[in-house]
Amino acid sequence: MRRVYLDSNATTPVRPEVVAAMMSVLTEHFGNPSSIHWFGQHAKSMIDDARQHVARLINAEVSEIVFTSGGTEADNFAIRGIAESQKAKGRHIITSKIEHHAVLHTCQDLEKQGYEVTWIPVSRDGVVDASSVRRALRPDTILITIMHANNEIGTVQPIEEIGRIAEEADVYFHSDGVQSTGKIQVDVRKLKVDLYSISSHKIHGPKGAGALFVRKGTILKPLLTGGGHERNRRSGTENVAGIIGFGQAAKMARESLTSDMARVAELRDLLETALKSRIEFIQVNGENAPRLPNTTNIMVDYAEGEGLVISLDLKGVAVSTGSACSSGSMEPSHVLTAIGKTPDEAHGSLRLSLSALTTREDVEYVIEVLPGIVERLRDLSPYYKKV
Amino acid sequence: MRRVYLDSNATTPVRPEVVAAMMSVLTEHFGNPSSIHWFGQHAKSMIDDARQHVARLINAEVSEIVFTSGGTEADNFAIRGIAESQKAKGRHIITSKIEHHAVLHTCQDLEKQGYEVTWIPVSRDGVVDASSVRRALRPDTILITIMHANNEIGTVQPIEEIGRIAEEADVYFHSDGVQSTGKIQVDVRKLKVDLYSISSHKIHGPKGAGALFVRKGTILKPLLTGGGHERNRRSGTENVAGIIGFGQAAKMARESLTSDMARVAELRDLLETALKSRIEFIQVNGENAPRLPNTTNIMVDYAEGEGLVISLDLKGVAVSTGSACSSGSMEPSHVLTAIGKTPDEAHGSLRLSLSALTTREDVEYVIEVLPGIVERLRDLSPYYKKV
Amino acid sequence: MAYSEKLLDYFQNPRCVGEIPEADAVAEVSNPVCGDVMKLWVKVDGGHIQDAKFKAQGCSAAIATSSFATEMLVGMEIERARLITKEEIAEALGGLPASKIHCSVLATDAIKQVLREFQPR
Amino acid sequence: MAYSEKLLDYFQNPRCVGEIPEADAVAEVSNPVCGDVMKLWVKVDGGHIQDAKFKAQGCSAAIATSSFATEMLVGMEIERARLITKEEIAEALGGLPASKIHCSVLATDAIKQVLREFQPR
Ligand SMILES: Cc1ncc(COP(=O)(O)O)c(C=O)c1O
Ligand SMILES: Cc1ncc(COP(=O)(O)O)c(C=O)c1O
Repeated sequence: MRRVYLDSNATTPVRPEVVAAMMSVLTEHFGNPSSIHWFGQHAKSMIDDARQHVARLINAEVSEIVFTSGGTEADNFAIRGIAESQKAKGRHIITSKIEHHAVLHTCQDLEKQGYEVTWIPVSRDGVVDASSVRRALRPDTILITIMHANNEIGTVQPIEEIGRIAEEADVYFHSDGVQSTGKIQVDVRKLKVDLYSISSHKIHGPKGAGALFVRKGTILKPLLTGGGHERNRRSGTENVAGIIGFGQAAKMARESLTSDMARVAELRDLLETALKSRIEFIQVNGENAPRLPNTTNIMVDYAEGEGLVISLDLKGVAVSTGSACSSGSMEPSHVLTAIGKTPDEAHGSLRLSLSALTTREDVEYVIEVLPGIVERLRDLSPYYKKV
Repeated sequence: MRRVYLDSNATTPVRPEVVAAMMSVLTEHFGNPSSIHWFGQHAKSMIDDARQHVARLINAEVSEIVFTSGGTEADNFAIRGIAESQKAKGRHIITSKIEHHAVLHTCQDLEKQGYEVTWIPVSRDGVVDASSVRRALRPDTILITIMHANNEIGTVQPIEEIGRIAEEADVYFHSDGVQSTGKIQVDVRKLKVDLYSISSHKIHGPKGAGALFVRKGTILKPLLTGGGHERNRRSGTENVAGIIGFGQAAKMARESLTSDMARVAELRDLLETALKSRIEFIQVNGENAPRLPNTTNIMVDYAEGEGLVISLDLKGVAVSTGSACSSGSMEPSHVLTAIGKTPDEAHGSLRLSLSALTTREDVEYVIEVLPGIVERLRDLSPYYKKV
Repeated sequence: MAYSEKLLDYFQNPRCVGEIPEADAVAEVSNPVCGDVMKLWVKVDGGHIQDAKFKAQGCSAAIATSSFATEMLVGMEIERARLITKEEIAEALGGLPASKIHCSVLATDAIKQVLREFQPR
Repeated sequence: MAYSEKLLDYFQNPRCVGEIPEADAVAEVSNPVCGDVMKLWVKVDGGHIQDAKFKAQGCSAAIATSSFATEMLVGMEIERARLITKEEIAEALGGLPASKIHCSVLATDAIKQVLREFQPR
């Protein structure tokens, strides 16, 4: 069966060059970077290289990159780390209503521990208004955490503006950059973030590696204590193969970002335009907002998302409905609810997300098969009347 | 140059079969296990298999295995998780003086947060007396955490006995099994532990994967919150390649444990006997205690550990002095101090640790080169007088 | 895939789809949590269900279980139909993932309601 | 390897090892933290150090820096020897990892003490 993968916001295929780099670690350079002998020192120097690649991707300094086990750990580390280190100063946190679960559930957990969280709403197009962040500031605010790009609908938030507000107010600012990194230009200096989360597997690297950018001077309590790895910021024997793969992926993402994403945007636009013209009663979520070049989230009336995903899957096409992480749950997506959709509407959403490895043929195949699938499901619906 | 690796307690070479299993994930089965389409479900089923292999290695049920990013995270998760979930009951923790830094520094961190920690001493041979654990129990004790086997000197602790004491007292019992697993038989039912940490890279799997055994019914606050992975115990997209490698390594460790370790013990004994007969003024630490079959830790008078390690390294032999994690630090090993060594003595320690992949030739090479190295360094010492 | 072949077949090729214009009873039920909807039409002849048809909007499990349950009804004694359980449906379709068990409730709810319609007890 | 070739050479093939039985001054210093020890013997002739020898027990960096510093001393004016710094030694050996900087202090401490021995100021 032909297989088409359009679920790149969930995870991406690993680039062959990344696999090759990891291979050399797994077969030869297996040393523990903490060991002072040749095996260890060689592994250490490979990690140093990888750190440089990751730092350059977001314009950080190498000493500001702390490797983690992924985006979720980076988010937890940033938020819990500041909450702990700043609790003498205050216990108020500002975040948005459309954060990934790694931020959302962590903030909710802190609420249970006595922190106060202000949940900033978003526009119908899925964008936070920076001035509402400013208005939410209080003397006891210790952290603003607002994602750079949303994983479900791809909307890009005004991070630079919020960064200026945070700087003026002298409040730590974290941004979850898991979806933005590798898809749009990221410059942590320009964004004025103090903390920025990245995940390897969203940029054609392996799962299980990620990083937190920690601006020099940021006071952050470690989440994992032990051997004092990562300059005492994150203990635990380094996932050397994963980090080396992540480094290679970061290098390649930086080198080809502009050209890759121009092509991806073109394919995404082709897909969106074709689907809109071939299927009636659909809407694109976040259509009028600044969006990632690779993501389209459509709402299909008179059909249900999971049914669409399974039907597409049976034709070899991988996409998702709502966020990948909550696939086990029946609750409507909190992101779609936040942009004003009813639960019914939210249940009919479909996310198609492309990557640098997506081809025109992939997109054309989906354009070919999806209208028939929607038609079939709608014919089963008691509410749908052909016009 | 001939390269001999005798630093297996720091990390182990990855078995070729493990690399092959990981390859198939990295090249083909890159799906996100949370995705409901084919790519995701295939990855999910591979993780289920790996979980079974890890569970069988320690006689756990599959639902009791929570994958983590390694041993350090497993230790932090167990200790911080119980500390948080039980704090209404009490804030007293019992541990030993010879724990790995992942436990030691985590307990010290909890001390700063208002928990009280009793540090149980060990005998001159490096073993905890179970009855001193019993005596340390208090009505507000919420956790006992005592490692199964020590990473530096290889001594095995009376976990089964402590397990009975913990059960009687109805106190949660965690054991750091990172060094024991794969080297001696581990049966979490027999040991009566509630929590048990394992790390993939110590059993010929990749770095960046580990597991915490969490006995059914154990109330443990998650360390990482987010998408609710691992039955809500540990959020974060799974390190699929790492976990699959870990599973393969666990499978192989279980299948050949008895025969591998009999051979390893023989080689270790050969090494120890030969070194003792060829080098004067050396002692084996923990010699009279139950010990791991693969570890020997010797104290070399009139020489310093790092000098020995570097000298061996220049001859292609990788070993370590003290714990790999503290190689940056100048402090004498807390383990050697705990067994009554002076700082001077502790600085002359050398750890040689074998694995299933160690050959007789490896050991013979070390027996050949080490005496000359010791001799050379002693000739430089102002204190050494030839007898 | 977490679903059985049989379930996927009923999702892909659902039996008994449609409406019965002169039905003896019609029921419409929905699941408030996930928003799935099922509408069920039956024609009754004596103590038997002579014909049954359904329409549904929902996930693959909801559509498959609705179709399967409707097909079961055709020709069935009413007394037997009252006894249909969600477990019976789920098992006949080769089992359901834990998170999808509630989908089969949609069909049993519809059956209960449709029977109540024309013969209240 | 975190060490330079040159440092490793001085560790592997240390120069000026030994004792000077009729030394003009002897110093013995140790590092209380890491336990490294160095003993230094010098023979002085007028304002010059005529000969110097050392023994040391310690890590590779301690041995290499001790040897290198002792070698520097031979033939050196005493006034110049007073000016030797740990940075000078570390740099000449191609740099030291941050955690090993303290090792070069051992040699400068020994030099300071040995000079004080026979010509206190
Ligand atoms: C916006 C966002 N943040 C965080 C994460 C979590 O990262 P990871 O999958 O590496 O745990 C994801 C991915 O699921 C994401 O899309
Ligand atoms: C006894 C012990 N516990 C915990 C750890 C930490 O495990 P990891 O290296 O997977 O972080 C180690 C290894 O360094 C160890 O030897």
